[in-house]
Amino acid sequence: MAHENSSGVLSYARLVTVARISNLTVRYGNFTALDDLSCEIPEGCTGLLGPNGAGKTTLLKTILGFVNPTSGEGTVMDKDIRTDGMAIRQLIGLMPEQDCHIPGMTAVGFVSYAGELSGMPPAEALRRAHEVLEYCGLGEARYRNVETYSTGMKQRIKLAQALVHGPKLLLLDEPTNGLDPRGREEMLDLVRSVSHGRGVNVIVSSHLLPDIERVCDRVIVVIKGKLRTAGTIKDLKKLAGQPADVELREPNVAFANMLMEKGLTVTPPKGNIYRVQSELPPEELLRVVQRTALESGAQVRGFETAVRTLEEVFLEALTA
Amino acid sequence: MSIAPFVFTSTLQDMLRPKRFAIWVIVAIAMVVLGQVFLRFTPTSTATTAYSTLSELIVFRILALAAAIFATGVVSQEVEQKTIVYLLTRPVPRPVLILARTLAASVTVSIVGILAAVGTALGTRASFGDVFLRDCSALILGAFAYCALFVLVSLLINKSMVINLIFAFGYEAAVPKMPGDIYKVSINSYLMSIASHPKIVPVASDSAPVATPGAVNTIQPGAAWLAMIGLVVLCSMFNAQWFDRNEYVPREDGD
Amino acid sequence: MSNIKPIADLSYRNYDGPLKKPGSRWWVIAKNGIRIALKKKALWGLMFVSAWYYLVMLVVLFFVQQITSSNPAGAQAMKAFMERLVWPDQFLHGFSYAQLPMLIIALMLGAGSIANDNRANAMLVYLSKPCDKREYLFGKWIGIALPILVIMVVPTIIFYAYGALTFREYGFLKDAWLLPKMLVIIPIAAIFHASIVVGISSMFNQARNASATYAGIYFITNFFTLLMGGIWASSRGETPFPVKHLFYASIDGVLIGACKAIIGTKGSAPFGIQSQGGMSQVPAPAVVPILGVALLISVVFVLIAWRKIRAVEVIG
Amino acid sequence: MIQIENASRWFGQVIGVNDVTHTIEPGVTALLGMNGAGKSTLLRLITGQIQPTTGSIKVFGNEPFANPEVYKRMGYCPEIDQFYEHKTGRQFVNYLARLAGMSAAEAKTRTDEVLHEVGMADRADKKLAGYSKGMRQRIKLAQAILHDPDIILLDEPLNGLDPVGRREFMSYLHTLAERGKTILVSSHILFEVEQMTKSIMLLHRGRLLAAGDVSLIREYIDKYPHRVRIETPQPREVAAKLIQLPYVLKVEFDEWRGGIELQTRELNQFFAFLPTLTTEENFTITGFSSPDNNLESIFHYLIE
Repeated sequence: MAHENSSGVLSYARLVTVARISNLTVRYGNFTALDDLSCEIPEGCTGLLGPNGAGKTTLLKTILGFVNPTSGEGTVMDKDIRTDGMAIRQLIGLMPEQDCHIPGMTAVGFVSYAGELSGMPPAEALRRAHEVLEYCGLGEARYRNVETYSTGMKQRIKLAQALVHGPKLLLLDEPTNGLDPRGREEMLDLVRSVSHGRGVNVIVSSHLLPDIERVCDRVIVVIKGKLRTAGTIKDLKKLAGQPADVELREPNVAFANMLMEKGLTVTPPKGNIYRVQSELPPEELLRVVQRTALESGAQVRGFETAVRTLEEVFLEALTA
Repeated sequence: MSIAPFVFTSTLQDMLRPKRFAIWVIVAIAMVVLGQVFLRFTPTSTATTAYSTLSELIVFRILALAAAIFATGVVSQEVEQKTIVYLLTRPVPRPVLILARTLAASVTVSIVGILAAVGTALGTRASFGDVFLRDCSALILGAFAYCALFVLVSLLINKSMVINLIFAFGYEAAVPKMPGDIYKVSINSYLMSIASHPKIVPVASDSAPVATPGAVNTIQPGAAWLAMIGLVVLCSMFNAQWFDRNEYVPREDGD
Repeated sequence: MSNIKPIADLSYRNYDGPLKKPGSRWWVIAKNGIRIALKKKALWGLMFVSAWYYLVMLVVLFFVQQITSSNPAGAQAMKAFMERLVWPDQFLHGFSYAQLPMLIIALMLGAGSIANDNRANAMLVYLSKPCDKREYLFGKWIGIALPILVIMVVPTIIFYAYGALTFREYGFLKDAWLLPKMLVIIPIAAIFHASIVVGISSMFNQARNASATYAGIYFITNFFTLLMGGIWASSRGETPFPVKHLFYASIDGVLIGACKAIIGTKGSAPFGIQSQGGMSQVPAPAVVPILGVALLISVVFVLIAWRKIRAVEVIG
Repeated sequence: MIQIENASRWFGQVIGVNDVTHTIEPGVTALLGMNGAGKSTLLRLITGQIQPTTGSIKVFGNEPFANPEVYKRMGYCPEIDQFYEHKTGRQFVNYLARLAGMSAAEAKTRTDEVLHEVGMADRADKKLAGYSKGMRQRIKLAQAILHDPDIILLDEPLNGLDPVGRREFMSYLHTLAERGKTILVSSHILFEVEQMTKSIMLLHRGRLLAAGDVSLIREYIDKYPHRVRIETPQPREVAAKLIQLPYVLKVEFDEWRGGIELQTRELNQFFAFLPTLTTEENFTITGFSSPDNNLESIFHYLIE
């Protein structure tokens, strides 16, 4: 990953694994939050999935160096989570789930204050605060008191304060919570642009699986304090046999029957979408499908290689 | 209104829950200690005068303080922690809601006041006789009057706690001591008339500018009763009407 | 030299600029606390109110001097007045009468310091940065203690300068250590207020509740002090031993007691008024115990704040 | 069930809801809109927490403001996340059950029932202060359905629920709708709204921009150009062919993913034509889809 350092010389960071956690167990009293969990988080954008209470929050806390593990160990960017919390937090930006701001401050004041808390000199902090607020799309509103902000703006300012000190790892906890569709799209674009090609690694924890799908390359699924699944989204979504989904204008029984007569496997439709399985390459299959449609008086409105949704992947991991 | 008793008892339970109420028990115990100390160091005073002094100086202040605190629990605290939504969207008529809750606050404050009075009486070894009983009736009446008034303030003003505290500590402490007939516009004067404490050893003081000798309280106890009951009734009627007609929605940002 | 492009890339870039080492963050926090405090206009008003005794004394002394110097017959009266005036006691009064305004200033500066952070989840911002609990608490504390210190020290020094320049022949400099002594007690008062208010603030998530609690403690203990003073005065100072000590068992009392003990006076009536044994003349307590009590209370409240701020519970 | 007639509400000079007229019938209706579009204000008007400045709102023919008769038959799940934190979930629900006028015994059985229905029966005896966001949502839902109301208003009920919880919630919503309840749900998550209902109300800057069945609205906005994506290894050839069609307005090449994206005014005619490309002219096409064909794009068309 190439990025320019302050002297303008290109340098190549050899960071391949952002965080490595091995056999980590965290207990609070009788409650085991993480149970002998091992995982490796490579660079790029990783989605962290799991039902409520699965230990996602504890994992984030662990990465921040807040938790004293009962056993096991972990490193974040080659720093030990048990002893090097401060150094780790210097490299991490956290965007928490809850609203958080410092009362009585403007957005610029707040973000530059956050920068100063991370050790930036005041002048640099202020300059950088303006820059980061620009990225986060807070235009003139940056001179307003944060307390008067709407939900969407509060989300942006949370991201801005997490980015101000130029973290190498960004932890985003439910970044799109409470955002309206446009706000969500902008937030996801922003996260994606920051995490791809800018040397910032991102871990996103979210219940909204389509969001994860949009920004992340990989996911890890934590259930009951254990790692259940990990891998790239592309691989996880693949379906055996690569069937195709055919969308018709309206459901048509004859169409399905005729396809089956031609020796194709058709699963019962969901609404007006038929899943068709065959040995043919996609373009050939399409020809067959379209001919059949013409014969049966159906109109094909969509034809795509079928995949599982991330939700199906997740639910499967949950019941496995 | 069959729901009113439940609103009353549940609010009362909430206000009297041990964690919240412990502090007032501690205050009452402190009054026992204070009574002992006072008695030991003012050999000239009798049990009754000692009790009266402490009651007038401290117990009635505690009453006003408790009223300021518990009265905010009736409405404004609910608005602030936004839980008012749950109360307002139940099939409970709003006048019933506020009157039953105010009643619960008044009862709680009465209990706090009487507890402090009992502590004082125990500490000063005063008898639980006439003076004490008169005090109790004044405390109960005072609790109702303060609560009704403070609830009214909290309905009208957003951050009412400060105003109520200033009223309880500043106004109620200063006005009864003012010359002329001004003292008649403070609740404390009427309560003192009902309590009719025996003459009290004046506490000499040269560092508290407000501690002037004070006017002679000429309010008749009967008139005081009428005035206080009138105040409670008027305030409550107003509260019920006002609360029924106005919106109590927590401000939310973003929408 | 090389990679200057006609159009700059203004999309996200990393920050690679200088970073300060941990250990200096407390000052950032303190500075911010002070900055927010200075925005409150009421604070400036309170600064004058807190110095009211010194201001009134300055005016009184100035006019007494003007009138008597232009009218030789008044010189005798002036002499009598000056003889009645105990100089160290003027500082004691200045200090004592500043306590109530100081309480309000402490509340304005400090009641919300941690409580507001609790309410707004700001702890998340602080503790997810390379900034630990120690620096957070110390920064908040300094941000309250320092302004209080300045607000109390400035009028004291002005009054001292006026006195030292004008009233040397009336024995103003009799105690050469008076100013250093005041400069010892004022920081103690600042520490005391700042510690208590930080501790109380950490227990709440609304500044108002913290204010009410501290004000409640202040006034209730002050009633107690008033009562003890009344007992002491009405018995003409002959009450048994504990009363004159219990007199100091309040927020004001501890500080006034400490001030009396350090500058070595038992006090007198204000403005040089003649008085025989009022409440203002309760004898001073011993230095070590009263300072011990003041510091112990400060430490207890700081410890409360320390326990209330929890990094682990910050998320989730 | 709910009749809104020319209702407007403003706060000082800020307008929350502007001249909304609509009747909400039994079944699930989704309330959509950007942040600040007035959704919560509308829900508060219907729940009678606030009064309309002008116009009127009738619930079962009654004005809802401070009207116990209305609350007897209405359940409301507010957006706020505040509770009596020192109470347990069970105590909280039980308290509200009593306030709804149930006797102690009745409240107890009903509390157990709803806690079971929202899947909180095993965790209800912990203090609310320790609840996660998902548990809080479940408790809020429990209190909304407690007294078996005929109208249920839900403000962002899915916020903070995990995917499993969302699924359960949506299927539960369907059973409620089947029992003839009137349900109004506000939500931002459009793909979930799609799974919940076909009937929407879209608010924009306080105005009611669209209301009714999604498919009707979609037909209505058919005059807008539709996008179609075509996956093909011969993008330029396919494009050259398609650009000749009179109803194709624009063709773009997708450099990043390959393939082409075009806009057409006549979706029907376009898809009727498309098979000729593969069956008669022998172009290689591996897939095609209309990315607009969802609620999200309708939403965007309408508010932009």
